Amino acid sequence: MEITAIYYLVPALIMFCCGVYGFITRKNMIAMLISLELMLNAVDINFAVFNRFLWPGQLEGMFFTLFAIAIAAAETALAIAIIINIFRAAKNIDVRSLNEMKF
Amino acid sequence: MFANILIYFVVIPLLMLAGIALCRNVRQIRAVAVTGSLALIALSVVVLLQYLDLRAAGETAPMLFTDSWTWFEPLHINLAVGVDGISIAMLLLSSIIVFAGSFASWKIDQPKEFFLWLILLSVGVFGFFITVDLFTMFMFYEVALIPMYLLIGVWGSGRKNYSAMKLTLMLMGGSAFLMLGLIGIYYHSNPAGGQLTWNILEIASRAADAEQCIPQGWQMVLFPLTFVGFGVLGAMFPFHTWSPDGHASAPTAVSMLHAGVLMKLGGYGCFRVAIYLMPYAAQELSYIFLILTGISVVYGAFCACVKTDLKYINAYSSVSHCGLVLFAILMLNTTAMTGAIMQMLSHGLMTALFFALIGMIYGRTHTREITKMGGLMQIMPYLSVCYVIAGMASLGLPGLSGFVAEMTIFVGSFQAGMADYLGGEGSLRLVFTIIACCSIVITAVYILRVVGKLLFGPVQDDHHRTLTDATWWERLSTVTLILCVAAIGCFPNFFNNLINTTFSPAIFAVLGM
Amino acid sequence: MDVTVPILILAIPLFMFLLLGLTGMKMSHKLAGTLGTLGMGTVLVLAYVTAFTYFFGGAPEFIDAAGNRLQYLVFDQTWLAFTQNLVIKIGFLLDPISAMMLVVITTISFMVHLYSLGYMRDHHGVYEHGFQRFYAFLSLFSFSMLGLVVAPNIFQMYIFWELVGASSYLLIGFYYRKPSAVSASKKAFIVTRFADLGFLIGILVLSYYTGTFNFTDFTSSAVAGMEGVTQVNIHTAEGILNIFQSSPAPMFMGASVLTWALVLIFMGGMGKSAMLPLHIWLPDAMEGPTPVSALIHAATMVVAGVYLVARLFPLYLMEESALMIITVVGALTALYAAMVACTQVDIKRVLAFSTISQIAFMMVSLGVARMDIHHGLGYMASMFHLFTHAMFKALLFLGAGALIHAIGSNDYTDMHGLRKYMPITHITFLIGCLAIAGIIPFSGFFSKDEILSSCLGNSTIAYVWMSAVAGLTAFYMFRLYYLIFWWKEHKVHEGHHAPHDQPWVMSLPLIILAVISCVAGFIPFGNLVSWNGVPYDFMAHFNWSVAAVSLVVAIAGIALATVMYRKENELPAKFKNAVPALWRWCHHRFYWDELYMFITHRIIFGCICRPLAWFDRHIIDGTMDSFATITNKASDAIKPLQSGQVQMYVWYYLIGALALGGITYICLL
Amino acid sequence: MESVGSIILYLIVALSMIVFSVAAVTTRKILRAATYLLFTLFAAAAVYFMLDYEFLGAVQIAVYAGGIVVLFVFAILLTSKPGDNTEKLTSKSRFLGFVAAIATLLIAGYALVSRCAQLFQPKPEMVTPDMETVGQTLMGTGAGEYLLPFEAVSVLLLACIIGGVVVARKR
Repeated sequence: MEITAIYYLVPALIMFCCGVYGFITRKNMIAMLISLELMLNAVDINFAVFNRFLWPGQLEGMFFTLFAIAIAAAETALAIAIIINIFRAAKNIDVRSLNEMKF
Repeated sequence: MFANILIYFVVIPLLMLAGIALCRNVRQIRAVAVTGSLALIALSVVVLLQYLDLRAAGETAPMLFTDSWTWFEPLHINLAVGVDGISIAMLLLSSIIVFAGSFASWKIDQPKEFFLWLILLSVGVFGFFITVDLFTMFMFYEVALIPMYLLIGVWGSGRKNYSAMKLTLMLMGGSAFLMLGLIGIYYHSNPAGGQLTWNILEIASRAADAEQCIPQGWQMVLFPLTFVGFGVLGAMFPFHTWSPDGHASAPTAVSMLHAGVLMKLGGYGCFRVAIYLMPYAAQELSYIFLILTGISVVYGAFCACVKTDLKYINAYSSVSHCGLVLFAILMLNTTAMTGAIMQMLSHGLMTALFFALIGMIYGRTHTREITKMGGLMQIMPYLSVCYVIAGMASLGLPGLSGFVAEMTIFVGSFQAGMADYLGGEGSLRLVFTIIACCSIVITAVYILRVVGKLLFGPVQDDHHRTLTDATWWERLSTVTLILCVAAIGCFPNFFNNLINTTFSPAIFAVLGM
Repeated sequence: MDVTVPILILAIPLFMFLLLGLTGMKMSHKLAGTLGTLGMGTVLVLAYVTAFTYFFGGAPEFIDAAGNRLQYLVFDQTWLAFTQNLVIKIGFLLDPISAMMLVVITTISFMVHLYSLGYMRDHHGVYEHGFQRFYAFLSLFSFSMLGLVVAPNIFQMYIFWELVGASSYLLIGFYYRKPSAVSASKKAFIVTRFADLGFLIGILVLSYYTGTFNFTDFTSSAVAGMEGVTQVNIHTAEGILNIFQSSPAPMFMGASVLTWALVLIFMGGMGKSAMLPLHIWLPDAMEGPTPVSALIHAATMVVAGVYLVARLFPLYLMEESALMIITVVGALTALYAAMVACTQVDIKRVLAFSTISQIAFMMVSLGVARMDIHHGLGYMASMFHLFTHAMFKALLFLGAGALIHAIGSNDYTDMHGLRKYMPITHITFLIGCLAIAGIIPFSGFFSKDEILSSCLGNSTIAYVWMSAVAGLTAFYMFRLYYLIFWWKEHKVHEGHHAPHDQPWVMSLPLIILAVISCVAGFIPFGNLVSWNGVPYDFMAHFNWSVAAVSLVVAIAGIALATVMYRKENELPAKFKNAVPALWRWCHHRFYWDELYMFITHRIIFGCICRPLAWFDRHIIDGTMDSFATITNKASDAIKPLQSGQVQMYVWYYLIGALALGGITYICLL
Repeated sequence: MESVGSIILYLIVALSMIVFSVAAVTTRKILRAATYLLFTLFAAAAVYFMLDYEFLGAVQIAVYAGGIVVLFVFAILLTSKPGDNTEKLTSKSRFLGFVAAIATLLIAGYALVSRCAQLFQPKPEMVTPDMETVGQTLMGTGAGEYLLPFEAVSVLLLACIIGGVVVARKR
């Protein structure tokens, strides 16, 4: 059995779908953030896989992943700061209670 | 740049803006406003005299004092200026009304902000009348429009938010059409393949040439766009409804400036852009707008007959009178067009007078319902006499401006109508001329109705008996306007010559006149 | 001729108007009144000098070698140039009728100025409120009327026509606190404005075809060698007719365009001269002060319509159908007004209707005049009647004013038997009545006789009809006379002074006018005024049979009035009960006012204005508002999409992304 | 043909990735979700190693597993009491989430299937990028080199630090 690109892509896709599912269903903001990370990782994997299998001589996919990780880290840090701030103000982190910014 | 005299029409108001911004009390603000508007009057008189001198010296260019400074090179946008008799008449009118308007708003709340916006508005107005570059013209047009929203919305009365919004949105809607039209004109300004231009004079100089004018197919598209665009501001039926509400809510000086000058921007624009640049389409399509404007003449008058709010009555009468302006422009006949410009002048002055008086009466009685007032002649004779004079001017009493303007329009329109009729080209013009003539009767009805109810008869409300007559600044404001109305009415030929020498023969060659 | 005098004739009243109007409030009443009267007196002298120079000076520009009167343009300044040819000029045309009108206007106006010095104050000598304003308006009116009659072109006439309308409006509404005066002034202005619409359109038609506004271009030809001098020439009018007939569309709706133009112009005259059906404003105009009624609504302004037709008379001669219309309108109006005058209670209204009727006489006289009937006698008769009528009607009105001033009421029911209390008024009023009734040798006899002769020349029907009206005139005037001065003894009410004659400023005009009414008939009018300037000796053509018949008719009318009204008796009541319907219709002026009220209020206001205003507010404005409403609604509808719920946004994003993906794939397939 | 070991390794990695990611979004205990996420991240790191991107795998473990998850845990501990369950999902929201996931799966799955031929190519040979290559590429300015994004990311991180401080600061 040859492990080809599809073998990596399918789990990544499932992971991504889990992320979608989680992001839509969960109301807890940290849980949503976790789902978000799942989606990000799924995409990262795709980048790496495509790079490795289709253009093995180059490093674009890898570096994209690298930067994505860095940005994800920054984003998560900031998001968590915001969440904690919200928690201070609203005493919970339910996303439904945060619709003050509509319209 | 500052060697050209015309630029000062924009510079002076800008200086006034700066001056008012630096003022610290209402006294200084008044001083700046009055000095500035006096300077503007002086400037327009100087321009008028120089213009007459140059014309007398045999200057035959369509516009004088022309100059042009590049503003945005890639799109050939210039600040191009130039005036002819019509623009000078309009400049005179504007400066007089700004002057009278500053006196009419002597006691306004928050004077600093008010005057800042008011002067900004007049920057737009003056800029509009001096430029001959379509883009710059449009820019000044917008500059004149926007302060209106704030002036009505902040200093107005009644349903001011609604009215301000309505007025601004409708005029903005009009200027959307207008902008499309202007851009269209720009892109077809030189079908022969030369450099595109926004300059009215350049485009107009080619308008008589079938090869080089704006292509006829495009004229048929662009003419309605520009005419409707300016027509909205000129209160053309059915786009006039901003006018009653807007005027009813606006503070006195704004009503004066708006009805007196801003509505003239519409008529002036219709003439200067729509007809001047696209004479072919003007001839082909005039019948549509002739019907609309003909309707607005009688329609406005009929509506004014049953209104009971003074400002509404006057706003509808403005619809009627401004309809007459556009109506006469569409006759495409020198006499009628001269009449249209005279009507602009005349209506500008007398409607400003009306609104000033209404503002003064409203400031005392706190009502504008004619049913709640009566016998004001006994209480405030000065204001009442002025009101009667304004009314007489409006219904066309000889010796006041309304008569000469209307008669010029009727004579010109009738000539155009008969020429059509006898030439077998249908009797539309003739019929609508006669319908428009009927407006003189209806005008008399509503003017006398108001005068009778408001000024004559017994005093309706005993609280009014203690009211005072006009103060000195109010007297100054009204006297200025009355003098101008009478000047036009008594010496019309001066204005007539000033205006009708400027109708370009080249354009009328296209129209077969 | 020097232009100073004509300019002064126009300028002095205008200056007085401005002076009194602007500074009157600062002046004392007496000063203002005196100034006004002096100003008018100066104008009177100047006008007399001008007229005298014109008629009797014998200068070559006024009268040619054959004795024909010429028209002389004293000055002519461009006022407004519409086109090369269509130019409104302000000028001064001196010809027989304008010279005659100068005399009439200044005389009556001066009398009224003088008279008002007494009239416009109460019994204690306190001046009425707005006395200065009154004199200012009188001056304005005099200016406008003088400008009207000397107009050398039709547009100047229209300008001053409007100005007299406005000054009449101001003077009728002089007592502006009285609602009835306000509505009367409004009515007068609007009705005449409506008529002026016709006038204006008529001017436009006429000037379009002929390319000129000048009267002399319509009717006269230039006299060689003298600038500004013209003579009435029927061939010029024929030339105008030719212009119309050779135009591409000489007919319009079955009548020739020239007829249309002339009838439309006549419509303006109908409005000003209160011809049926535009007469309704004149009786109401009596709300104004009585001197004003005498000046404007009896002697001068209301004859402007007659004057207008006379000005264009050669053109009217070209279109007999237009003259026919004038005759019919005039005849109907004469009878109508005379019938109504028989039943009115308010003495000023009786006089108003009598004015309408007499002006109708003048109109008929113009209508029946032809070149071949006694050389256009009707024209001369009309002008003659205009002249005499102005004098005796002003006399009657001023007399009525004296009565009203003394009694404090307009109704004859409050008067009765005044002949002993007010002898001067009595005598002068009687002279006025005799003059209007047409008793020899008072002036009305002569002018009315000319009119009737002219009618006879045209058609018997017109003659009989007008004679009957003349008889009716004698009847209602003497009815009025007897009811005021006889009928029964006057009862002096408790606390009232006995009525007495007026101060000399009021009596003097009465006496002067009475004298004029006595002698004016002997003026050789035909030598002075005729339609084409050719002198016409009417004494040589005097038709004694017509004169005798009219005298008999007049005496019959007077006799009937004497029988019915000299002493208090039952005859009037019996008569009234015999023909109740007729009496009621006459008393209510044939319900014309009600008809007009119905048309204006129900139809124009109710069925046009209000629906239009509603339409504007709800349909037009509603449409405009609905754009805003639709935008608002749409934004409200999509607003919940921005719920602030992040997960909803994810949904939208997801759906959008998936849809985009799907579409991409479909497109790639 | 792969070695059996690598196949087994792959199976373990793939299975743990699927299982833990499903678990991470379905568990009602938020701390557990974070833990499952950690495992998923490890699995992803393993994938990188299997693809010969060792540096990437190391970064994944260091940054994600070492940094982010710790942040998560801190946040969870700060915002919820131990033993707290998150709310129970309604069937409607679960259904909706399911639909969304399935729709994504279908569309993306279809994309995969339609490009099957390419995706079944065997793994080509590749020299594992050594640290020097990575470093050069990251610091170079030529084509296919990433100094500018690198600097941009560093600015971003700085901004993020400041932002985090500002946002979380006690007022």
